[in-house]
Amino acid sequence: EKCGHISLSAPIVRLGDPVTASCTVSQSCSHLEPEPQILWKLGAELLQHRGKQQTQPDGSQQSVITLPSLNSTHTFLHCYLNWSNSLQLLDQAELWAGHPPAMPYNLSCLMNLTTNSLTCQWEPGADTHLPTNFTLKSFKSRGDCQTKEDPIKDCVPADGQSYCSIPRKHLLLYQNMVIWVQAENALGTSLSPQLCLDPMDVVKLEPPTLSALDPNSEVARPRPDCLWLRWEPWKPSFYMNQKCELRYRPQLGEASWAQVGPLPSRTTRYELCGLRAATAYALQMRCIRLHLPGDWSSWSPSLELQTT
Amino acid sequence: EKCGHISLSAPIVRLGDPVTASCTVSQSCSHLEPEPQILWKLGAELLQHRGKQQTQPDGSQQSVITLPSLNSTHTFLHCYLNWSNSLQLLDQAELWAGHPPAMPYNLSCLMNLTTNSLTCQWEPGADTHLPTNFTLKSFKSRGDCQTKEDPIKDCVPADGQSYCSIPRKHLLLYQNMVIWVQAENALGTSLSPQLCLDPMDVVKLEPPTLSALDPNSEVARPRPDCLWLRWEPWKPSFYMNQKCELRYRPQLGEASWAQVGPLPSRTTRYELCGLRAATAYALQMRCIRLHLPGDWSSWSPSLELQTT
Amino acid sequence: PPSVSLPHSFMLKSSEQARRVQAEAMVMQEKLCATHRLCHPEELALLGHSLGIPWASLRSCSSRDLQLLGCLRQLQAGLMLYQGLLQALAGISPALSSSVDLLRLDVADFATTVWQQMEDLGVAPAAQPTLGTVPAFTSAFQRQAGGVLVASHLQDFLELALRALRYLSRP
Repeated sequence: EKCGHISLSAPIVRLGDPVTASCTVSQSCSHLEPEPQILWKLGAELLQHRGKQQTQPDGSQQSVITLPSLNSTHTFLHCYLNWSNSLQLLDQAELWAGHPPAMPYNLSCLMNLTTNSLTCQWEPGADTHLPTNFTLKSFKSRGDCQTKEDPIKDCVPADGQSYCSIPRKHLLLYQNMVIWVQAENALGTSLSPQLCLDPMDVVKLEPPTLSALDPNSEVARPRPDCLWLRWEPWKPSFYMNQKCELRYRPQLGEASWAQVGPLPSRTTRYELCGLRAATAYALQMRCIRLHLPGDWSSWSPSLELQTT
Repeated sequence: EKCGHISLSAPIVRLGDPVTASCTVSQSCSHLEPEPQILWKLGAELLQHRGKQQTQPDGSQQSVITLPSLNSTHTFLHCYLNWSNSLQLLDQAELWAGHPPAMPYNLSCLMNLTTNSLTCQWEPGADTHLPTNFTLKSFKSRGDCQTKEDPIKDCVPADGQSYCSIPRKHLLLYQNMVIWVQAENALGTSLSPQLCLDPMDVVKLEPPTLSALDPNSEVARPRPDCLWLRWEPWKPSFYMNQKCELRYRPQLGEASWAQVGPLPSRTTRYELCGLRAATAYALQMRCIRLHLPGDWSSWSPSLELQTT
Repeated sequence: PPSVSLPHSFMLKSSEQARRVQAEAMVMQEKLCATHRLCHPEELALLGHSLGIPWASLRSCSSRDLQLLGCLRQLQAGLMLYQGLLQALAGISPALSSSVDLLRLDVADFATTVWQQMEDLGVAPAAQPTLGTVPAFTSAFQRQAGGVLVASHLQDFLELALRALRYLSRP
């Protein structure tokens, strides 16, 4: 039989809400004291004369206390017995206060063609001060996502992280799926707005690879205002029809970029003319999926070439 | 029923040893050919006229071949049927050649007081060219390791590594244990010499922490040829009685170290005198377990102090 | 038995072992204070009494009335008792479990050291004492409060043991 036992109206409440607690001290522990007195501490603070103490039918002593407004997010409530002039701790309870989860927002996803997984990230919203679990939920769908087909296994991010990767085996490529984030803690649950997307429409496309061509092997007498180069798309996206843009500018000075496009996503020989002779140029390229949804890749690292 | 099937005298042999193989071609596959001819390839090399071919009682064709000396550590033996003038591959077998494991040597162990695990490392010996498993084996013992008490769970190192850590829960501290390494591959097993040690006698001791004392708070008129410092042992080894040595030398120039010792392992105030005035000194300290077996810690990082 | 004396190596090793266990018990107590705000063992006397937490005596080790064999037996039996108590604290709380496990292993190893020394001296009782009956802690708070009491009393127990070992080590 427990010497002392605290029971709470709720161990977790909203910040500022009241908490009611009772501490019951068994007769086996209180009988040594003629007039057993139960005392309460919240954190380190002794709560003077705040508990209503009564003897229960079974002879045990019970003190009931109400904390009008719990303002610290995590604290301890201690129940003491004044026992031959020494405070004896009989039980303690952990109290949490916080907020129900805010609605996660800014949910966005990218399909990684190297790992073949769909990584989604989101903003968790304001801190709830409580342990809050985020889960990336999704189900396969069709058309414009009005119908729910097979559910997809929940994706649980590592502790404290706001992104999660759905592995290839759970994805149905080239079909729409519905994705959202659920946030849950002891005070409630909230859902982010839903996304309706085909993983292949949110591919994280990497830029193509630019490489120089030896002018002499290209033409007999290379023109001083031209450069020869070739490029090919990022290997994992070879099968995707893409269009690209080339931009270039002298390396020195602050000239703005000149741009050429649309260009095919691969060519073994490209001649860029109209340039200044004997000048070092920086060239960059980016690509985007053709005819189908997708985002531009970032610009490639600069290829530095010198006109003759 | 298999079209063709190779069986080997042994898939793994010592480097340079012979290998005998037979290839049996079922009638269902060979009957299309009036005179079915079985051919062998070792790696990419066609073995001309090396197999003795016979018709078996059940009508199948069998060719037996002996490779006098297998000299590559890993190769493939292919069995072909010459089928209407095209070589048809019916079966292939992987052949390995190598050496039985050499005896692991230079086994040594260190007890880590932070992780509380015993890490042992060894030299694996010459490459056997074969998948070889190393296992750190041990058992609890007493006295001078003549008796075998409880066995300890095998410690299997990560692939390719020559060290393994026995976790605390498998260790019996302050008692001797017997430790050795077993190397095993398809061609045999070999054992390292055994060690008999108490984990606490092979502690990896870290150096103490040296810190400066403010001369003015120590003495009214600090002598120009003295420095004041204090030190305390490495925290995880607090409970170990240790003795220490202090060494010091001017930071500039190539003076050799002067040394003081033995010193207690902790002191709140130490006065080092007989130094040159107005000189920057580098001080280092190391410690060793007192009265019980152990190795010197490395020297601590330098504490740089300036005489006035 | 003829006058029995303890080998010097046993004195050195068991003293170091006692200090090691003492240091770990202190770490456990500090963690219980930091994590669960249970920082005053004196406030838990009544609870300890109501839980029926047994305490080990080292009466034969007190310098006033030191009996070597009795002291060894009480030291070994006490260590077994604390090993049992620490085992009963399993699941005390995630923050504490590694400390309690390490402490339990070190207490068990120290008990083995003492027991093997008694065997080597030929004074070990026929059967090794068992872990003994220990209270069943029925709540996280009881385990944590019990942990404070066990850690605190184990340090006092080892202080007495160290004093006896120092006393026995005198030439």
